[in-house]
Order: sequence, then structure tokens, then C-alpha cells
Amino acid sequence: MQSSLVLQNLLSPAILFFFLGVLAVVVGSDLEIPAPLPKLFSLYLLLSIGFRGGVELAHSSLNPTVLITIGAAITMAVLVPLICFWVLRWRFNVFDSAAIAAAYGSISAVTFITAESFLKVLKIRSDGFMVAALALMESPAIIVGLLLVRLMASGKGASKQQAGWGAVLHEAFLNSSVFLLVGSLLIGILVADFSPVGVEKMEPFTGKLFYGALCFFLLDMGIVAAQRLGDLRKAGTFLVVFAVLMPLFNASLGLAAAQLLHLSQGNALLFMVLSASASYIAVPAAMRMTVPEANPSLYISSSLGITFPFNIIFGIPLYMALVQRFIPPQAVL
Amino acid sequence: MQSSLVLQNLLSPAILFFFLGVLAVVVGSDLEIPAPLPKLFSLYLLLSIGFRGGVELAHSSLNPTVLITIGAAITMAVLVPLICFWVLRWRFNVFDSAAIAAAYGSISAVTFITAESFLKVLKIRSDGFMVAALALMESPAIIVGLLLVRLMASGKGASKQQAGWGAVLHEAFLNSSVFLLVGSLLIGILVADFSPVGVEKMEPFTGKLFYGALCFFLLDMGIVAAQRLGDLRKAGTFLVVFAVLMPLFNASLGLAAAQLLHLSQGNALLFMVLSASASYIAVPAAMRMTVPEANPSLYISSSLGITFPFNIIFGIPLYMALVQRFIPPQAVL
Amino acid sequence: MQSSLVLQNLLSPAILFFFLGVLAVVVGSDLEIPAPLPKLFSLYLLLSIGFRGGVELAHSSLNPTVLITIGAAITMAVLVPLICFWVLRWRFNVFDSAAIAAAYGSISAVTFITAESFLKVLKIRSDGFMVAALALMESPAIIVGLLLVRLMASGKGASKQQAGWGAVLHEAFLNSSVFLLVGSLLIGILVADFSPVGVEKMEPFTGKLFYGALCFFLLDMGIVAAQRLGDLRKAGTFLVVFAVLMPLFNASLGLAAAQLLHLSQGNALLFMVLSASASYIAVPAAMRMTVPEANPSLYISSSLGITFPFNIIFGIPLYMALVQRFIPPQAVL
Amino acid sequence: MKRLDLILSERELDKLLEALDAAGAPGYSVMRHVTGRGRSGSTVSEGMEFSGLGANAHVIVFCEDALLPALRSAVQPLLEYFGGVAYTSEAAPLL
Amino acid sequence: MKRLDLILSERELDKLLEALDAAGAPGYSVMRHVTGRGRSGSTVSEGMEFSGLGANAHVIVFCEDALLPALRSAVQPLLEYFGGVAYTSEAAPLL
Amino acid sequence: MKRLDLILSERELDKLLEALDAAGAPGYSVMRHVTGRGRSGSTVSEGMEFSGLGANAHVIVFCEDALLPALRSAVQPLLEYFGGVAYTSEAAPLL
Ligand SMILES: Nc1ncnc2c1ncn2[C@@H]1O[C@H](COP(=O)(O)O)[C@@H](O)[C@H]1O
Ligand SMILES: Nc1ncnc2c1ncn2[C@@H]1O[C@H](COP(=O)(O)O)[C@@H](O)[C@H]1O
Ligand SMILES: Nc1ncnc2c1ncn2[C@@H]1O[C@H](COP(=O)(O)O)[C@@H](O)[C@H]1O
Ligand code: NA
Ligand code: NA
Ligand code: NA
Repeated sequence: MQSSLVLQNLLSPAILFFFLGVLAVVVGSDLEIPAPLPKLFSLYLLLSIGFRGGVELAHSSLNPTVLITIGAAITMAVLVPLICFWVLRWRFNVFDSAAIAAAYGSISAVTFITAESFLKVLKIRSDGFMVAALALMESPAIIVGLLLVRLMASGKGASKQQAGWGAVLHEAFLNSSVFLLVGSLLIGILVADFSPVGVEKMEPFTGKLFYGALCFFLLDMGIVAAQRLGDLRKAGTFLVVFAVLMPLFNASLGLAAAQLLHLSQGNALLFMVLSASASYIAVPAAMRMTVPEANPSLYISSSLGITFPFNIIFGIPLYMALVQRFIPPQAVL
Repeated sequence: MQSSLVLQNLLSPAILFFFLGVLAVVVGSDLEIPAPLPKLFSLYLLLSIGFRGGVELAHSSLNPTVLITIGAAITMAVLVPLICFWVLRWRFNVFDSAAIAAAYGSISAVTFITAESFLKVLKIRSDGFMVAALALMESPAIIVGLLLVRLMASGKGASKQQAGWGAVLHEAFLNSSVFLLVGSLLIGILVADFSPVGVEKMEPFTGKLFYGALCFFLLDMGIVAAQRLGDLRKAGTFLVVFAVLMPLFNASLGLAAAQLLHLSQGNALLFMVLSASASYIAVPAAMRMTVPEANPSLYISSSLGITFPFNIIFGIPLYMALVQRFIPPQAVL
Repeated sequence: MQSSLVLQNLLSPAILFFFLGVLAVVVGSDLEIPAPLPKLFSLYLLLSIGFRGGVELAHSSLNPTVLITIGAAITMAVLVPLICFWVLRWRFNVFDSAAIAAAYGSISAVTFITAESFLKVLKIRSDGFMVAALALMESPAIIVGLLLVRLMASGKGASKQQAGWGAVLHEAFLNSSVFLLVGSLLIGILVADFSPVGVEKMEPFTGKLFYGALCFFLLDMGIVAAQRLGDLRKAGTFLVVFAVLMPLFNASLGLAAAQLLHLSQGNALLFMVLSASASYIAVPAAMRMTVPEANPSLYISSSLGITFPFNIIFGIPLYMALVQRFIPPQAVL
Repeated sequence: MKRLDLILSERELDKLLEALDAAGAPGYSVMRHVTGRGRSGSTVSEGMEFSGLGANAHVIVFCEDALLPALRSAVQPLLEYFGGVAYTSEAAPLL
Repeated sequence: MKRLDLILSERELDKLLEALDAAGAPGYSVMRHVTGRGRSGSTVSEGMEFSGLGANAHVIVFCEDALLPALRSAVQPLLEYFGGVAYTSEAAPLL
Repeated sequence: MKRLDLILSERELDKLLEALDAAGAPGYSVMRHVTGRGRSGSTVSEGMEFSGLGANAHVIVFCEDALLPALRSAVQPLLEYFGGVAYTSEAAPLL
């Protein structure tokens, strides 16, 4: 069962185009997706996933399960960076540990999208409110990361003058990816409620085109991820192992929570993926500003160079196999 | 009735994404659509609206109403800048007055497109020849603007050597937006007449995708419009009031003409929108070359920062309410 | 018959948008498609044509005709540059002759795509394995071109230190356009065999959108081709005549081969187009590195400024007329 | 040798390059999509690039000192009519 | 006159331009999408531009020598906190 | 200190940066999508950027005077084989 899931994932266009991008770097082809095209695709994906999530959210009633799930998601976004920090302190200083921990507490929207596509192939439903969970899990880890630095680094070489809390909260809640995702989600809710024709007219753009655009973007992500691999040699074995084992551990936490909350199979997979994935967009940008002492190549190369590929290639089918093993097909929700 | 039209417009995806862009600037999010992506969308919108207008134009017979409507449109494009100039001279010098007047005599293709989308939601028909009117209203105001400068500014500090008429006509009729719009319109006519399969093959690109692309572009327009608002403080109250009242007046002129010409409800709305909208692409580019004495931030911030948002947010539903009040639903055309 | 084919081609959106681009340059409009938008469309077209070719290839059985056709295609890619070289040596030095010859031995993917669209309008089938032929005809001419320089230019002013064979083979087989085309083709095959849902999900992106994107790209190609025309005055009449007559000769060779191999009408047209078209992407890039002595404006302006427009405007319908004259409608394959 | 830095609206770029060609510039390099603020206080921002006003372009010319007067006369009318800045500095070929 | 070249992450560009405005810079030009490698060995590549880290920006200011101290104090805190480089050279107006 | 300006086809950019790294450059900044005209009269235009020939890149290196000979030997073979220009000028750190 599990091996067929792995294969089904490996042979999907999305993952194959990711591999093609990796291969381009490995064999030294001059294939590249010049800036700002990757930005076009990432803005498009955020806008579409937000809008469609909002539309679905509007159609589902706001029952307690929704609120509890979202609460659990936010709890994970606070808990995970604390655990990660504790693990990372074995090897790294406070600054690097806090920054890497924040990345793993936050999420990767593209990993989420890839998991959603995977569910669609398996014809397993998931709910629109998981997109709200996605949006709400981006920010807390950023704040936790900075709190860790403030609390643990007193006097430990924190020579730099500190960024104010205002700037940090701004960065956490108004960075472009959170802003566009939440904004599109709210627009989706409003449009679904008050202008159903609008939903229809958006469909070819936000719906039909979505999977192809994801593949194109993953081709670029493959190139970018492979380019980061070189940095890893500098980072050392500890970080490489961390970047593979930590997602597995976080996914297990996510599975336990999903079981407790009686999430459906689809939602459970997405919850695990949110827990397991690490940010390489919002968090690095925030950490660069708030913890300039941390070395960006550590948190970017581990989250983008290892955890991201690991999750979309092996993680998703593996988590799905666990879901099928531990979550009953006909869940309450 | 009218308030429901306003609401229907406000809650359409297009306007909501425009607001999201404005909000990004207001709250200071780092959301941006990097160049040249906005150019991609603006080229795409012009190409699509032109092509589809051409296809529709080919299907309608070239009856007198078509010619009379187009003639009236061109007349508006000559008349409106003269009136505007007369108003603006109260406060501004000849150069600034002429340049702003030219902007208001010309049109905004995106405002037109937004109005067309609004009509589609209301399931009210409009005709392909209105796209021809759109195309033909871009240029005359540029020429009127320059004529005004030549006639009125003799000796009044016109120290700069003047651009030749050849350069002006070139700028008026061959600037990229007029050129692409007219070119795509002609292609649409030819293809509809001689290669119907071609129309079908273009449809997913020029038709299905259109509304989503419009939303994406309006997200950027929201950002850009909000960025211009700062300039307005420098421009002063007079210009702000002008930028709201003048479109209303021009729209009324347009309504009167539409009634006289017995336009259908859909065409009447588009005619009003053409009269009311102001150019922030072709005209600024032309004025910069031909009237370098004028201050660009005046004509750009009023047309882009006020008139454009005013028209797409309040103007369109308001004009529609007037149309429904004064134009019978089953018009001759 | 033939004149109606020419007309049908001339009045297709693709060719009309190409003309619009040419016209923009001729009349001096400031219309331009800023970088990297043309790159976006060229990557998209290669990815889509590759993927769809792969899917079709997977559905057809790997019979001997497939292999023989591909073998013949590769033979053409070796033979054509040799003939061209022999012709070009009348006027040009070894370096320029070899570089131009390599361009004409290789192919133009956009010409191929335009021919495919033309076939679809005529409702004539072609096979997915022709995309494989397209992919495999890009590289051999690069190697032949360099071999010609190495063999013929010994001591003839080859003062520059030479690029190693490793670099040449790398450039020939791993340049971005070959890499993306072959990669997408393989992905198409894998997905068609193992993940049919994936084919469906890609369809709106790689299929529906394709023709519109081609038109947009041809608008840019029109601009670029017209910009090259100025260079031709420097190149002289010989090269201009060569750039029109050589494709005709190569197409005839292709027709003879197609007849010998009993190709279907659709495949025969594509085979002729592959033989007749000249590269302006992969080959110039390779020649610049391996034969820096050659003058790039010669091989680029002839292939892009003359042969490309000639093929898509007159060549394709002309070759089709020949196909209809010499290839029976119900071929074996 | 001299290095010449010209910054002006990309709307006038073609005219400028023609003027440089005519004045005998040995070559030039152009960076587009340049934004900035000028003496008039008017800002050129990336957001407006889609509009007809476009962004600025930055043109660099490396040339012999003797060519400077010719280049000056070539670009002066353009910069005076349309705005933009022009500065020179000393440069030496590396090779 | 002086020419000032500032290269830093485009994440801090807005802050830098505000600082330049406040310090009285007569104007500036900005090139974005600049990549590079710094003293720390960390590379800014085009591939990462879509991510939150962005690319670098290159800001050029032509100004009177007298303005240099003010500009120096304006940009110093930013460059020290966030990294980036700043160099000056001699320049003369062409016109 | 010195400022080094290198302009060459972006096809050779990777090779150039490797050579600079190997020669000990303390850092560099790269602007891509540069167009221009060279001594051969051949023009690099934005329109051709999608093709395999690409546009030019402009590389800036600020370095100590002592490093110049090493950088010269590093870039010379590349510029001679593929074309491109290289100029130096005086620069001083602002901070
Ligand atoms: N002092 C300056 N330093 C650098 N760039 C400048 C300066 N002044 C003007 N510019 C550039 O030149 C463009 C046109 O300047 P202006 O004609 O003064 O509006 C501006 O948008 C800037 O990009
Ligand atoms: N020596 C140098 N020459 C040119 N650019 C440099 C140099 N050092 C740093 N840079 C640029 O400044 C950016 C930030 O530098 P840093 O703060 O040292 O990481 C780099 O990414 C480069 O673009
Ligand atoms: N005199 C010059 N000033 C500025 N840029 C130049 C100059 N000469 C050449 N270039 C640039 O260097 C590139 C290659 O030059 P070349 O090898 O002479 O064709 C050109 O495309 C220009 O971008
Ligand atoms: Na996580
Ligand atoms: Na108007
Ligand atoms: Na060929």
C-alpha cells in the first residue's frame, strides 16, 4: 500500500517537474526561470489557494470542529519551535537555533498545495478551513523565535541593537505571503456569500490553471533547492539529519492531534503536512530583520534544500500511509 | 436598487482585489507585483479585449448606429478636454491644465473592462463596437491637449523648443496601447470572418482566463493607486474635487448622448464610463514628450489615484443606476 | 487549393499576431514585450509541446516506423548542415559557413508548433513521436558544425584556443531548450503510463492555453524578427537568397524522405518543417561558445529575420500543398 | 579614459542611443528598469513601470577623454528637454 | 562632486531611501534585482528572489562633497545592522 | 581602493564569477539583463534575451589595489575569448 502511494506521488507531474529542475542543476544545464517569473507563480498560487479556501470555507458551517482544529494548528505552531530549539541547542548558538526553530514551526504553502493535489488524485476530500489553518500557522513561530532570542540570549553576545516589537509583529502578520493568503481567503468568503457569479468567473484562473502552474513553479523550486545543496556541506551532518527527522517527529505530533480531534483523513494529512513543513519565505525574511546574528544559509538550506524536497517526495505519501493506518476513513468531520 | 448595485460591485472579486492592493499599501505590507508582471497583464488585457471586441464586431452588421455611436465617442473625446481645460484654468497654468484636460478626455481601458465585467454579472448585453469606440477615444484628446498648449501658451513661458506635429501624431496614434488594441481588434475581425476555428482556439486564453487576470491586475492597480495618494496632498483640494466631480459631469454628458442615440442599456453604461474615465497610460506618456512643462504628478495622481478608483468603485454602479432610470431596457439597438 | 491554404494560414490568429509585431517595428510604435516575458512563453511552449508529445507517444506503440522516422530525422540533421556548408563556402569563410550551416541543420520549435496548429485547423492528425524527432534534431547539427570547423579550419586563422569536446557535447545535449523539451517529453510518457489523472489535471495548462500563448509569443517574435531585418543589409543578397531557397531545398529533401518512409500527411508536413526550419536559440548559443570567430549577426538574422518568417507565413502552406500532392491521404502510418 | 553615466527616462532611451552612435561612442551598456528620485522631487517607481511613463534607464559609456565634447553636445538637448542626469569620472582599462 | 554607490538587500531599500531623503540627497537612482556575494561569503542569487529574502539593490547618489558626512551618518546604522557596502568616488557633471 | 566594472555576456557569467572567487575577490555585485553595443558594432537588445544568446551582465567588484593583478589574470582569458569590457576606477569606502 505504502509503496504504491510513494510511486503514485513520484510519478505525478508535480514531483516529476521538481526532479527535472533538480536534474538541470545536477547535470549543469543552463535551464533557469528568470526573476520575477517565480514570483509570479508564487503570488498566483497564494492568491488561488486563498481564494478557493475562502470559497469552501464559506460553504461549510462554522462548527466547533473548525475552531478547535484551527486552535490546534496554532498550538502546533507554538509548540514545534520550542521543541526544535531545544534539539538545536545541542549544536548551534541561540541565534541560529531560534531562527531554524522558527522556520520549522512555520509552514510551507507549496508543500501544503502539493499535498492537496495528492489528495485530489486519491479522491479524498479535505476542507476549506485547512487553508485558514495554513494562513494562521505562518506567524506564531516568528514571534516564538524572537521571544526565544530575547529570553535566552541576554548578554550572550547580543551586541546588535534590537528590532522593536512593533516591527516584529508587522513582519509576522503583514509580510506579503501571509497578507496575500489571508486577504484572498477573506475575498473568497465574501465572494462566495455575496457574488456567486464571481466564483464562477474566477474558476478558470484560480482552479483549472492551478495544477499546471504548480508544476511550472516546482520546476523552479527543483532548481533552487538543488542550488542550496552545496551549502549543506558547510552546515554539517547534524543539520541534515535534523532536517529529515524533525519533520517526521512533527508529523507524528500532527497525527496524534488529528486523531484526538477526529479529523477526516484528508484534513489529517494536511494537518500533518503543516506540522512537518518548514518555511523558506516568510520566516527567513523575518529572521533576517529580527535576528541578524543568525546565519541565513543554515535555515534556508535546511528548510528549502532538504525538508521541502523530503516532504513533497517521501513525506506526503508516508504521512498518507500513516493516516490510512490510524485514521478511520469515515471520520466524524 | 442603486445601493444593491453598489454592493454587488463592491463585493465582486475584481473590486475586492483592488481594495486588497490598497490595503497592502495602507498597512505597510511588503506585497508587490514586481515589474514587468503588471505589463504582462496590461498587454494581455488589451490584446484580449481588442480581439474579443473584433470578433463581436464582425458578427454585428455595420449599421448606421455603429457609425453614429463611434462618431459620438470621438466627439466626446474632443469636447471633454475643452471643458476640462476651461475648468482647470481657474487654478492651473496652461501647461498643467492642458495635460490634465487631455487625460480626462482620453479613456482608461481597465475601467472599461471592469464595467464590461459588471454588465456580464447583471447579464446585460453590450456590443463589440464599443471596443472600437474605446480604441478611437484614446488619441483625439492628446491632439486637443497639444493644440490647447500651442494656441494658449504663445509667449507664456513656453521656452522649450517644441516637439513637431509628426512626433505628436505618432505618439497619439501609434503608442503601444492604441496600437495593440486596434491591432487586436482588426485581427479579431479578420479571424472571425475567415478563420472561425481560430476564434475557438483563442477562447480559453482571451476569454476564460480574462476575469482572473483582471483581478490580478487590479490587485496591482490598488497598490499603485494607493502609492499615488501621497502626491495628492501636494496637488491640493481643487484637483481632488475636480477628479471626483468632473467624471460625474462627463458621465452625465455621456448619458445624454446615449439617450439621444438610443443606445442599449449596456452600450449606454460603457459610453458613460468612456466619457467619465481618464487616461493614465497613453496620455501621460504623450504629454511628457509634447508638454514637458507640465508636472506629471498632477495628471497621474488625479487620474490614477482618484478618478480611476472612484469610477470602478462608485462610478460604475452609480452610472448603471442612472442608465436603468433613464434608458429603456429594450432599446432600439 | 494551394492559394486557399496560404490564405487560411495568413488569416490565422498566430500569423496575424506575428504580422502585428512586425508592423509595430515598421511603423515605429513603442510596443514591446519586456524581458523576461518572452522567456516565460518560450519555456511554457517547450514544456507544453514536450509534455503533450510524451503523452501521445505513450499511447502509440513503439513500432519500427517510429524508430525509422526518428532515425531519418537525425540523418537529416547531419546531412543538411553538410549541404549548407558546401553552399555557403562560396561566399563565407569557414567559421561563418559552419555556424550558419549548423543553424539550418537544427530546428525551430516555434515553427514546428505553428505547423502543428495549422494541421489542427485542417483536422489532419500527426503523431506524438514527431515531438521526439523535434527534440533529437536540435543537437546533431551543433556537433557537425564544430566538426566542420575543426576539420576545415586547420591553420586558417584559428588563432583562438579551442573549446573542449566535453563543453561542446554539454552545450549540444544539455542546453536549456533541448533539456526542457526532452525532460517534459519523458515526464509526459511517465505520467501517461502511470498517472492518467495527472494528464487530465495538466490539460487546461498545457492544452487549452497553448494556442493563445503561441499567439502572444508570435507577437513578440514579429517584433524581434523585424528588428533583425536591418542587419540583413549588411549580410548581403547572397545570404538573403540562401535563407529563402535553402529551406525550400531542405523541405524537398524532407518530402522525399517522408514519401520513402510512407509517413502520414500530418507527419510528412512536420518532417518537412523540421528539415526546412533553422535554429535561432540553441545553435547560436552553442556557436558563440564553440566558434567565437563566426559573426553572430549572420546566423541570427538569416534564421530569425528571414527563414523563420518565411517558413511560418509561406513555407507551411506551401509544404502542405506539396504533401497533398505527393503523399496519399490514407498513409500506412 | 572617461566613464560617462547617463540616467534618464527609458522613453527617451532610443533617442539617446542614436545620439551616442552618431557622436561616435565606441560602445555603451544599458540598464533598464531603474527607478529613482530627481531634482524636481518626482519619483520614478517600479509600480508605474507598466504605465506609459516607464522607468529610467542607466547608460554607461567608457570612452577616450577626447570624445567627451562630442558626447556632451549629443546628449545635452535631450537631457535639457526631457530631464535626466549625466556625470563623468576617471576610468582606466583593466586589460 | 561625489558619486556614492550603496549595495544592500532590497528588503531594506525603503528604509535606506527614507534615510537618504531625510539627509538631503539631491536625488538617487535605484537598480534592483542585483545579485552578488558579500564578505560573509553568503550569496544572493536570482533563484532566491521569489523568497522573502529577495535580491540586492544598488543605489547611486551624485552629490556635492559637502553632503557626504550627512549621508554617511544616515546610512551607517542601516548598513551596520543589515550588512551591505558603500563606496564613494569622484564625479563631475557632464553638462 | 579600486572599483572594477566588468561587462560581458551573461552566458559567461558563471565562469567569470568562479574566476573572481578563485582570484580572491572579497565580494561582487551582479546586474543582469544589461543590453548594449560593443566595439564590433554588435548590439545586445532586450528582444533577443529569450534566445540562447541572452543579454549582458554588469559585475562590480570593490577591492584593494593589491588585488588588481590577480583579478586581471583571472578575467583576461574569458574576456579575450568571449568579448566584453573591463575598466577600473578609484573608490573609497564611505564608512
Ligand atoms: N543626484 C542624483 N543622483 C543619482 N541619480 C539622480 C540624481 N538626480 C536625478 N537622478 C536620476 O535621474 C532621474 C531623472 O532626474 P530628474 O530629471 O532630476 O527628475 C531620476 O529619476 C533619478 O533616477
Ligand atoms: N567587494 C564587493 N564588491 C562589490 N559588491 C560587494 C562587495 N562586497 C559585498 N558586495 C555586495 O553587497 C552585498 C551585501 O554584502 P555583505 O553585507 O558583505 O554580505 C553582497 O550581496 C554584494 O552584492
Ligand atoms: N565603450 C563601452 N562602454 C560601455 N560598455 C561597453 C563599451 N564597449 C562594450 N561595452 C559593453 O560590452 C559588451 C560586449 O562588448 P564587445 O565585446 O565589444 O561586443 C557590449 O554589448 C556592451 O554592453
Ligand atoms: Na511546521
Ligand atoms: Na474620458
Ligand atoms: Na532544419
